[in-house]
Amino acid sequence: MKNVQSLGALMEERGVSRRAFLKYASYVASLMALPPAAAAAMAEGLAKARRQSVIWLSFQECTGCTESITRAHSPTLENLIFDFISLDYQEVLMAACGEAADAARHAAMADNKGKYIVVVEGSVPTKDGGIYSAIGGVSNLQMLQETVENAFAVVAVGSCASFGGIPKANPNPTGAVAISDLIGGKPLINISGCPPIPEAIVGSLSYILSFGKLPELDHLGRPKAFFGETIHDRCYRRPFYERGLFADSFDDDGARQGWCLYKVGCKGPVTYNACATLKWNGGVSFPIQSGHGCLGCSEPNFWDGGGFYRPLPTPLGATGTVLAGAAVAGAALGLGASHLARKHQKNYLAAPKSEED
Amino acid sequence: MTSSCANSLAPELPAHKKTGMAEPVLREIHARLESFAATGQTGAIDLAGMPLTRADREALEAFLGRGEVSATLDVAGRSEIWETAYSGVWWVRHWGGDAVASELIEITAIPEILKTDRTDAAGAVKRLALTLQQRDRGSNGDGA
Amino acid sequence: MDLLSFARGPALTFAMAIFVIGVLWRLIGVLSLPAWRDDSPPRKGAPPAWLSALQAILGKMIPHKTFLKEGMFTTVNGYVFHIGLAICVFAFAPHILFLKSLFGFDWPALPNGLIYAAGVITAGSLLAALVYRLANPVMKLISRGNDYISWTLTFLPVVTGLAASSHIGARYETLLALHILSICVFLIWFPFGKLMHAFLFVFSRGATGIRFGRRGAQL
Amino acid sequence: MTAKTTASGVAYDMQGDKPDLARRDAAMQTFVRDFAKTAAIHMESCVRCGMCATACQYYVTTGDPKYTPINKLKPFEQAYHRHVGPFAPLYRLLGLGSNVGIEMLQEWESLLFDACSLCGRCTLACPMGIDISELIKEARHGMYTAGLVPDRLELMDRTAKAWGSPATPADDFADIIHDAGEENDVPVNIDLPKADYVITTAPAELTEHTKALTDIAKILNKIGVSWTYSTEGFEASNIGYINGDLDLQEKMTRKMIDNALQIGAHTLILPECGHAYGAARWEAARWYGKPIPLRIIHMTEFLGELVTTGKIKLKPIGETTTFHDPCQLVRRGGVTQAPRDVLKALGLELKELEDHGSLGWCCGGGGGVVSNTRADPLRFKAFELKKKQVEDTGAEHFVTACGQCRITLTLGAKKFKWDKKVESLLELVADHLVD
Repeated sequence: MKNVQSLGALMEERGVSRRAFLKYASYVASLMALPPAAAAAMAEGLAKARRQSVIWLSFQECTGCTESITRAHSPTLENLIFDFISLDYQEVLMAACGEAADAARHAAMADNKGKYIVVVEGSVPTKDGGIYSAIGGVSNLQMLQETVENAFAVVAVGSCASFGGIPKANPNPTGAVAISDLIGGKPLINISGCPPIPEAIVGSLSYILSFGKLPELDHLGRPKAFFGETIHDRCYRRPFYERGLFADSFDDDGARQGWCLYKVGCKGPVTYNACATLKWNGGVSFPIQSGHGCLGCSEPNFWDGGGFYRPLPTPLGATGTVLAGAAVAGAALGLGASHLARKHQKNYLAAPKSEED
Repeated sequence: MTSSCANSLAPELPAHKKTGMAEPVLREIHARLESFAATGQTGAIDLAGMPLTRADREALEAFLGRGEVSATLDVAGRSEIWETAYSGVWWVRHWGGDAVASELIEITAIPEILKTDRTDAAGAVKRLALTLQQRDRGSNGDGA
Repeated sequence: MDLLSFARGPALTFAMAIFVIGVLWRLIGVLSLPAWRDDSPPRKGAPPAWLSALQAILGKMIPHKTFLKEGMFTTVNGYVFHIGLAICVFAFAPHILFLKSLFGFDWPALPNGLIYAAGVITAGSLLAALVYRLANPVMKLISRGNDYISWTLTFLPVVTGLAASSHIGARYETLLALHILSICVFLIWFPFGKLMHAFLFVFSRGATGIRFGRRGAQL
Repeated sequence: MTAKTTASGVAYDMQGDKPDLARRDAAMQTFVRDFAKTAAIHMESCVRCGMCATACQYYVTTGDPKYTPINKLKPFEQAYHRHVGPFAPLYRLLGLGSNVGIEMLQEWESLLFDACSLCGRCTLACPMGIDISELIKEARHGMYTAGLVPDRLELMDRTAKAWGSPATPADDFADIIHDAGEENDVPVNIDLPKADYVITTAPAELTEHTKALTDIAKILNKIGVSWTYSTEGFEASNIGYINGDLDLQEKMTRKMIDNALQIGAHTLILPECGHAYGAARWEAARWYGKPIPLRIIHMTEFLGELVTTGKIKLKPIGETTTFHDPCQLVRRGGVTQAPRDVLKALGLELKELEDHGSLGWCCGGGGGVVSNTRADPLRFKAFELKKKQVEDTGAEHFVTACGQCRITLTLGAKKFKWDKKVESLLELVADHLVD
């Protein structure tokens, strides 16, 4: 058993002091907006924790989520996570392949029964027995169920795993579903986004490591620390929204002035994520800062929201034809009603049906 | 389209502009320092949690000034820690690579991270003993 | 499907369809009834019917001074919430986008601060109207279920709109969905209750305008 | 005929011996028949704002909310929604808006007849432009067929049917004219086979104001036109119009017009009577069924024409006066300027009432209210409004142009021991003709 030592002891062997834990904890606490005092407890928890076995499953996905977490921008800090966890199975990163890789997964599951964390990237096809995505002849569905069975917790990374994402978008040919639909009552964290913000993955995993429990989640299973506020609420262009200053196209004066992108389809008001505060690429920018509206990628069904450039207040669906039909129906009913009224007037005059009061 | 994609076209709340948010931070520091002086209750303020611009931080830093103690840590990247001109008010800046990863103001006798953990000390005891043993064995050998 | 997509999608489409059906049903149902023919010779110098109708439609905007002695509150408060509603509905950027998606053209919006203020004033004015309706013996006597339903369905979009814009009570997308759903109920009720006066006032005033205009009488 | 009270203590009269249900159905039938486009639009449009109450003299002077004009239409409104409105099938299917009951009709009788003079002030107050007064007139049709009108009005109705006038048998008409001619020493024409002008009368002239009969004769003689009174069609006050008796309204209309056409008149002059103007000038063509090849004008219009065209000259009086605008003539008839022209020609300085012209308060007795003794208390209440406004002007004269208004106001003055004489515009003109 290789995971018996505490992380503290493990790091000490490498000549890294407890100060590293404190610094890391201070960083994560700041990310997750925990009170600074929580950093000490977190550091303490981390130092005492065993090295966490993590099994990373990749299903119907694009590997963007893996790309996101491996491109950390505070490498000295964020990369510590790879010291704190034992990434026992990760198809993109692991050296082993084929049966050896699969053996590693099974070994990790056996060694850490009930303790390992399953990270899932991608959604799972369920149509036709789940044949649309398989690894070594094992369907994603089978692999998920088998791996999750004795896991401590599941972390769905990215919108595909969290909500079904693009594979689940209309017409969803593979019958893709979110991980939450397949794992019964297993503790689950959804870290949505396409891709998710790396700090959100790191922060959430660290929290579990330190405190041995899941962070506080919203109603969609997302950590409130990262998904507690909308893009719109924290957007630096918000004052323009309030003043009614909008870009009407991507190439007009409003766009050049950096005005609010609401009219060109920004989904910021209904999208919960930390892009506006943590930003991307080490705080360089985020979509709105780069001149494009938020796509709402961390929300369920974002791909079917009626179009990225369709302003939020516009109705979804083909209203034009429906309303034309309604107009014809209304006119017909109106003419019918007046015809009926005249007929009724005549009949009623001929012989009023004595009605009850 | 390509030309209008440049970042420079999208202005941000100018980093050089003061928002006045440094003021409430100073009030909080004062309140916490008062309570530390009176009861020994320590506290910390995470500057990342405040909507401060770069100018705000610079103003805050300049206002608090530098005191007698400063330290540089080389752990998981670099960290800078100094006591400000106000005793008991410490500025803690952690770097993660080239960027500031977190920045705190601690109101305490000495920031926790500067103290040596006894577990580390225990490890050091072993390492020191081992080193001494190796040295003594070596010098003995030399002497033999 | 989440609540917001339901509200923006099927609910809104359904509500708008009912609105269109109901409005045309009621308007055409009434306007296609046969009219009495008026063969009385018009007074010499009487304006043409269309002008009489137009004069009545516009002239009736301002009540005669003598009716304000007792009708001041009704008139002023009525103006306040009608103008307030008009500002909220037609001058708020998101609403303009909604209307643009239906009609294909837009117009400049007012700053949100003004809209919020108008919304608060409108809500207050509507509450005052309700209190007046419940407290004034005349209003109480002549009020029907229709009036209270119409009041509620007008008030709800205002308060859900204010709640959504100020994030009070629930998550924004939930509030927004509730706001849209309240509009849906409003639209569905609109043609069947007194809210329909928004269309009917033209015909109602116009008809009396034509009758009075022919006689050379002042409306 | 029986005078009764409803369970809630409201007095009502009832004619005939139809069972309750038949009575109710008769009312509903007539309500339903009356709805055409304009009435339907108006029934759809009420927003229940209560502004009409502020316009109604019976509400304003009593403060009783049941006198709110739109409330007087409740049974009519229920009939509309149940049988005519665009959603009527839904109403019947879902049992919405219960059918009108006999008790309701009984209770509403006094609201429709005692507490409404059809003055139409509410129409001007309605922000939706609903012609409430017209609707009340239509609702009276159903009440009449149900046999639910005040006995006094029904009596007038029967009299008019029997005599051709509610005031006097047609047989006596010629005598009344001759007597008046002798008494006032004015040559009169009656039953000439041909004439250009036919003069009609209202009950007021045939009973209390007989001098009016010779006043117009004097003026017509003066301008030298061919004119006549006519036994066959003298009655212009259309009691059917007021009572809701459409058969009578049509009959009276046809009789008067056919007679005038037979005489070959080009102009029919209506007496100083408000409702006569509404019935003959604006509604006659509807009952006549086609445009009427005859000029129908009100006495006041006629006088106005004579003074503005200079056909008559008047001796100036040189005092101040105020003018009571008869509702049917001014507010609902459009004759606002003519009486003012005549007053000016009489050299009277007009001191307008606070509410005048189309906004003037009703005398309180129109629409049959003055004939309906049951309504006396309400009528006298309403009179106080007018009295105050007249006193506020400080004018020496108090003139009007409607015999019914004159009677109502005189009764009011008597009741309150107010020594103000209500004068007739026609009489003033006749008395001040320059020879």
